[in-house]
Amino acid sequence: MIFAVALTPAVVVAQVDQSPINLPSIDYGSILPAVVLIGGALLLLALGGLSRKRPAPGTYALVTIVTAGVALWFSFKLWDQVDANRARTTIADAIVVDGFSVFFMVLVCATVVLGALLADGYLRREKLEGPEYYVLMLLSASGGILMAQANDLIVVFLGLEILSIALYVLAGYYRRKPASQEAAIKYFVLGAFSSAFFLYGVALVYGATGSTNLGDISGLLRERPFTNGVLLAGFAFLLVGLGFKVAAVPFHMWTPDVYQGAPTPVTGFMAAGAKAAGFAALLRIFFSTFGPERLDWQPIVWAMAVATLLVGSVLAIVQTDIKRMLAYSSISHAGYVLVGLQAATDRGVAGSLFYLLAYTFMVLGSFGIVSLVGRRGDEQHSLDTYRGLAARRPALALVFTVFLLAQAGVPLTSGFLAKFYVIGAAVESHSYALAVIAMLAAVIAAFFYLRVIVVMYMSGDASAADGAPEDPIRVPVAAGAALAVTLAFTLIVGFLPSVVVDFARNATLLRL
Amino acid sequence: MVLDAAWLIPALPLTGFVLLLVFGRRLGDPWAGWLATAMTTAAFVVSIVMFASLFGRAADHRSFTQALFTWLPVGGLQVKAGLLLDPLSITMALFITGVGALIHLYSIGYMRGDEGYARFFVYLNLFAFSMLVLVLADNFLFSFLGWEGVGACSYFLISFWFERDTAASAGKKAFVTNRVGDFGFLIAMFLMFSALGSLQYGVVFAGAGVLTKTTATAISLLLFLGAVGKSAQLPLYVWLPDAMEGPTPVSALIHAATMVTAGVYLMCRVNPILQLAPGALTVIATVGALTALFAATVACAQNDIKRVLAYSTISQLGYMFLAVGSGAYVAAVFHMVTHAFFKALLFLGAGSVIHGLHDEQDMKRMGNLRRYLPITSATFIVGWLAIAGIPPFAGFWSKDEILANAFDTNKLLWLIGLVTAVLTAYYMSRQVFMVFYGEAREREHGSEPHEAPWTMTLPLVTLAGLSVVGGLLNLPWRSVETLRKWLEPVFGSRLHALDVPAGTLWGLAIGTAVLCVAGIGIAGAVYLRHRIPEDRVEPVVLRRAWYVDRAYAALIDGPGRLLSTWSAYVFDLKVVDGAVNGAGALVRGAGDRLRRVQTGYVRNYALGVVVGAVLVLGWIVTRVQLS
Amino acid sequence: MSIDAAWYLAVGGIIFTIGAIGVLVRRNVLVMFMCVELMLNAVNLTFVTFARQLNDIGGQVVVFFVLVVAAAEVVVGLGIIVSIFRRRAEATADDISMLRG
Amino acid sequence: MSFPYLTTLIVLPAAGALAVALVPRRRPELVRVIGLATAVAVAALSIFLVVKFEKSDAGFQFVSQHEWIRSFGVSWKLGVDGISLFLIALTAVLFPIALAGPLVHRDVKAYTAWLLVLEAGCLGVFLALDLFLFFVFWEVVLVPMYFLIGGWGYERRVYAAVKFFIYTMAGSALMLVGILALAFLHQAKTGNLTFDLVTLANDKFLAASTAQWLFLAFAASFAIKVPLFPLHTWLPDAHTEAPTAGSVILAGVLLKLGTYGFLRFGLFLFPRAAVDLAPWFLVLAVIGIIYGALVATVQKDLKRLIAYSSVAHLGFIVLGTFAFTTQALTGGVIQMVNHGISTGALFLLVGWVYERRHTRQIAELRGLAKPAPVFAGVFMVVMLSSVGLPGLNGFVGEFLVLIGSFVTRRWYAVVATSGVILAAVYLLWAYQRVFHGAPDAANSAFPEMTWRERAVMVPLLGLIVFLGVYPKPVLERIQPSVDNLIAHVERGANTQFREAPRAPQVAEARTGSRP
Repeated sequence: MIFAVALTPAVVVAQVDQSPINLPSIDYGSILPAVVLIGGALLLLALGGLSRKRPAPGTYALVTIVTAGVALWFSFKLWDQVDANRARTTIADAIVVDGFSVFFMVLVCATVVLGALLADGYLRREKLEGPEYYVLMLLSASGGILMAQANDLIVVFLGLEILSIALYVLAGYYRRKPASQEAAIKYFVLGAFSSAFFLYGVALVYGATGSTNLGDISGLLRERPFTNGVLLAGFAFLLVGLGFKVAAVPFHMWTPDVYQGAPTPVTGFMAAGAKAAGFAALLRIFFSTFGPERLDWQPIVWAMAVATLLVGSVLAIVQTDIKRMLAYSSISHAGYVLVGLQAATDRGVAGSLFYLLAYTFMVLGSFGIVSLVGRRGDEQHSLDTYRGLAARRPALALVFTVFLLAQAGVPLTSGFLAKFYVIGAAVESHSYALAVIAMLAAVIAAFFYLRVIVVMYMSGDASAADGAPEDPIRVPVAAGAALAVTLAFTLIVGFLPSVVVDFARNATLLRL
Repeated sequence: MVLDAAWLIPALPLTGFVLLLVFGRRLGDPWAGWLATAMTTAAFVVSIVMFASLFGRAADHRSFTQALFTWLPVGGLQVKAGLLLDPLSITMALFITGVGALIHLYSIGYMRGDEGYARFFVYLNLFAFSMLVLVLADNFLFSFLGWEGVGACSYFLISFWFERDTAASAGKKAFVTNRVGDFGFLIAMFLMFSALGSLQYGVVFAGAGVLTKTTATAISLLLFLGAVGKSAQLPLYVWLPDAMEGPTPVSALIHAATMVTAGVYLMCRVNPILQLAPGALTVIATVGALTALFAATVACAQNDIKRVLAYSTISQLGYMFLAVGSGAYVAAVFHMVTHAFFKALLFLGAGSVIHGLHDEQDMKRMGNLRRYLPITSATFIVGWLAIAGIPPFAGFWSKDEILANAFDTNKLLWLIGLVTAVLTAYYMSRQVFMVFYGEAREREHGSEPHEAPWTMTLPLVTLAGLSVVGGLLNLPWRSVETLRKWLEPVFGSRLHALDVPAGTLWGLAIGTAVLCVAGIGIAGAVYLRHRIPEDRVEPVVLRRAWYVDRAYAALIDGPGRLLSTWSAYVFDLKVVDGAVNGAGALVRGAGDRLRRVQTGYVRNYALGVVVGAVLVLGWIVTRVQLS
Repeated sequence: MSIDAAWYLAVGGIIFTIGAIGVLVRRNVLVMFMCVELMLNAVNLTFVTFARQLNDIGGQVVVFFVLVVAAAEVVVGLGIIVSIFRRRAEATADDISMLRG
Repeated sequence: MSFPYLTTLIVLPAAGALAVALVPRRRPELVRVIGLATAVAVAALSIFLVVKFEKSDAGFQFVSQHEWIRSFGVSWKLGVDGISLFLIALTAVLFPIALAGPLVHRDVKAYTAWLLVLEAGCLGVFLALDLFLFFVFWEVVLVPMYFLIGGWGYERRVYAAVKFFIYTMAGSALMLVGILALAFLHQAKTGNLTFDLVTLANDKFLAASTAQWLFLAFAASFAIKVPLFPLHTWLPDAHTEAPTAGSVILAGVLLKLGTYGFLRFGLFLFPRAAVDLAPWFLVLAVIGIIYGALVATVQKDLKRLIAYSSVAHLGFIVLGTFAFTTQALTGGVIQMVNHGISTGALFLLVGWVYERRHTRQIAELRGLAKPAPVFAGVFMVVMLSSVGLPGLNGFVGEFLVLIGSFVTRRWYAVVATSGVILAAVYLLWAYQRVFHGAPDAANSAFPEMTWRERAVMVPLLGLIVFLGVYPKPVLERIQPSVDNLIAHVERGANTQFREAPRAPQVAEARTGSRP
């Protein structure tokens, strides 16, 4: 069991020169969500492997959703605990249970639910049924949660790998499609490459501080912040590793290819879940742990944020493949989250969290629609496919429009508040230049979101390029539900955000 | 009390306007005309009543203001729609409504059968209303309302036959040129407000004392600019000759009798301010004199029966400004009134000629018409003698008074005035001889010229009568200077008091009259006896009106259009908008360039990662050294 | 004789760099993958060295995890690579570049 | 608490839009009815507000405030004062006209819905008293207008729509940063985070330079909306390509958002900065007046011509705004209303010309007054009001602005006045080319104004005349708030603006004996 493994190093670290070895009490309650997800994964494997006749269609998806639902429920339980009696670390300080980690549990679990809903119809349409997809999704989700909960760089590393390895496979899940394979191989090679950097970073930090435990490290730094070359180099490599996961420029180059090549629901899951997990680790390590050293890393993050914002939006403008375009746009979104981090204030981090939450729903919705419009073969992703969509499928076009406008940051959508939040944080911490650049990036970004809308609504000839009538766009119930949820979230939070805003704020404040 | 009904004077034509606007088409020809005429006549009657009751008062109580409603109340600026009845304004109102009524009557016949019949009288009544507001208003802004109103009406009426491009452009030209003058009027009002805090005639004139000489001069000259536009003086006269594109009654009413005299009225009205600006007075006198001469010279070489009269109007208006400039306000008003009589008469006569000849306007194609148009020619000849300054006709007296004052204030300007007088006699005689005497010229349409209906001849006769006796208004004997006594309260001490021995005055008067007769003689020699070939005395430069129009086209119109075109199609599109689109193109270009980095090769992506790592490490190194 | 720990770190760094460069310059996917493994082992070396320096067992234990993870990666990675090369006979990493821009 | 009139004012059209969206596509007539009914109801409500408005009260009235996003210190706060009152009325009156005037045949449902959303947005901007709320509406307005231009516009509609959206969004991007900076700086000083306009309204707590930067951040966005001289190029494109209703609303309402922003936020929030930077905006305004007129003169397309005339007219408003005198500011406000009416009417008429002749090219039109005298007459009246003929509404605003700014900004006013001449030039010339002359075959068949069209024009003409002859009821409601604003600016910038001397209002005393 992975998490069982996960504990031991911490044990050792915690109890050097002490015999006899007495294992720490393992507080399963604190890691229940992850446990549940993995349990669900195993259950699915068993189901797939043991049941002789293949189960009714949608069973796997159902199991996944139930699992994720349960995990979600447990996460909220944990939230109540945290709310009641502060944050705490357990299992020999290897795991934290604080608002911050719970926030990401919720986020990841929600992603799984929606991901499953979207995947179900897709897999059937593409004749890819089978438990593996869901198993992998659940596992990588558990990895993500682990990253959010980790209080030890090694645990972070493990979580990272669990998350990634599953995703490598998912990216290549559409075996028949060369693009999918290419995505898998690229993601895999580069992923491994970057995690090597991350690991090297861990090593250097370990060397400099004598511990991989975030709590110890921050304690150490808090009493005497020191700029020792090794430590800083450690930062640098950690930043590279995590920057890769969150697709920050210049570690972003894999993103467009992989997002484009991978099966669309997978892309959605990657864009939402993986990014969130990456940021969970990034925020915790840099904001909480290396907080005292912020003067050393803030400028780097500043530069990364600017580069990410601009490169993301500018490159998106020239794309003609919608998936690729959304990939670039997700890069520039990462830029905004970085803006929050750069502020390095509670408001900043809260902003980042809120942004991630809002973004998750927008992006899942968007890719959900893309996967529907992609039709059989998941091929129809050129902008032309969307020509006159409004005429043929007004509802679908309208929903997509909402998601696009939300991503552009138009008010009365969650996207606007997210931008408002992070920009506010930047302004509050007097980094006006960054704020202005971010807003201008938003303007550039708006341009290509509008382009899609133009194609859907204003390039008249609905008949032209009308995706072959014998192959119309079908919206399965599950996917429809997913879209409804994401849409509702985007709009409701856009108008009455207080609940979610407070969620993000408390998550930040109830941080260890 | 009677005067409280003053508001009726403008209200009646306004009512007419509204009624015609709504029912005009249904009333149609001729009832629409009769309604309009009735309204103006009624206004005339009311004016008489007002005049009577004002006359009934003691000389220094002959002023009455009536506030109708508050128009623009903003902070210190409190503009009311109010009327001011005093000798000056009521005099104006009288001859405006009087002459106006006659011309309305005339139009009933003249416009018969025109498809725009009702529309014509709509405009006419609107004009009457605006003109009355102009003269009766008790503050500058309300006056300005009328001022612009008459401008608009003249625009409508000049381009009344809008299907003729010339008419359309003439209307536009009139409006725009007037706007140039209005610019002056507006700035003048701004100055007065920011200096005195009010636009009320009473308040402004009462407080005028505090104005510095410069301000007073500025205000005067700016107002004069307005007057120059409205009264067609140099250099803004250019619109008036073209304005002849309008129906002839319009030319008579607006471009001879009433509207064009608004400038003179304004100058008389603001005499308290002019008094503080002697420099301005000189300018006014000079401009007036020069205009008079200039227009007279041009009139000598025109062949269009109406254009001659148009230039003559300009010239006569010049006289009035000469008078104003010399401080002889009464003389100005006097000439304004008499001129209204005989010039309206001349225009209407010309109109009936044109009417009789089926819209023939070229005098070269006329001649010996007195055989066919007895009444018209008779009345026209009266008008001719009046304008030519032959005693005892009205023109003689008013012109003489102006010249006398000019002689007293500025000899040079007096000389110009004298020359103009002679020229006037000359070109008017030329016109009369060409049109009514000599031998009949060839006419393509054989039909005999016919005399006009009574609705047209009655006004002619009436006006002819007035042109004969008009002089009685202000005979140059202290005891009978009626008009002067009447207007005294308005001008008071600011009126220029002649101190020229009576003998000299007689000499001047007689001398002028003799010279005018001489002018007629020369004209006779050329156009009756043909002693001198006509084209010798009609040089092209005069026929082309000293090429002023062409100069305007070259100096203002051309460059202006060039500038506009440049800013619209070069600057705006290429530069301003170019920058905007350029920004977009820039981003797109950057995208295309960055795209090449995304080669699709794994190793390049890995390189990206490494480069990033190196950069970050580089930064780290600097930090380490720092610490 | 004793060698200063710094040397071990240096060696680790060098090997890591070699691995990284390998990924950058080699075309063969398998070789690239091996280079990644090389990097991971360089990291292991570093860990061990630090562990020695700090005289803390934790660093050494980490190595095991890394090895496990590496193993897992190998499995998955090879799986993917195989599934690709089942359809393409010979292929270098650069041939896998249909997605770009 | 009293009935939430203002909230209703915003909710009503939004609800209407929703209702329209629920009507089945194949019932366009029903859609039209609902849409028009809603718009008329809103108009009625706005009129009711004008009547109920307490004219002596310079402050905000009908204020309704509810907490919205606590942790941002954002609240749903609406209010009306003399400055916004008539802009609201204008908006509420123009929309039914825009709905009823031009006939749209394609996808009536979406069209109507978007228009109603647009109305809600515009009203929101004029009503909002919370910077956040204001910004929300400010941005929301873009979306429906974008769809209207892009969906129902003419040849280059997509280009125009995108240009409009991006250009204005670029401006508001800066404004958002400005808003946030202001709020947080205020928080740093006072400790409580709020976006409440009134609370933030004085830049005493800001360093002079900071205040100026913030002011510029706001101004950037307003200047684009107005539009001020170098930032105007989106306007002609948007105006020309937009459907008639779009143009009417663009000219009538949207441009006012910018000038209104200057008054309500620029001057109110940063009095000192506004005074310090006034010269720059005055220069731009005056350039705009002249430049707009010059460029308008040689336009070939009627709509483009009117668009550029708007640039000129809006210049007057900005001039008035930065002259800081009662007359100028009051004039500016009423000029906003008047320009909305006149230019709105002009676009409506041009739209009808296009419906008849399918061209807006001046060169292709000629002598229309012959076949359609009434049409020509109406056009003439509207044009003269736009030229600023006394007695019609256009004059009131222009005159007040000029006479007011002359007191404090003499030479700017003089130059601006020359713009009055140019206005006559381009409009009369255009009128002559379109309506005068002898019509050729294509134009002699030009249909006369229909009764529906007359019915639509009547209210506009009525307003044009009424506001020209008797603007008192409007002025006396605007002035208190304007005086209030000026006093506020004077306090903030601790200066004293020059005023024209108060003359004794006893004209009669001297001129006349009134028994």
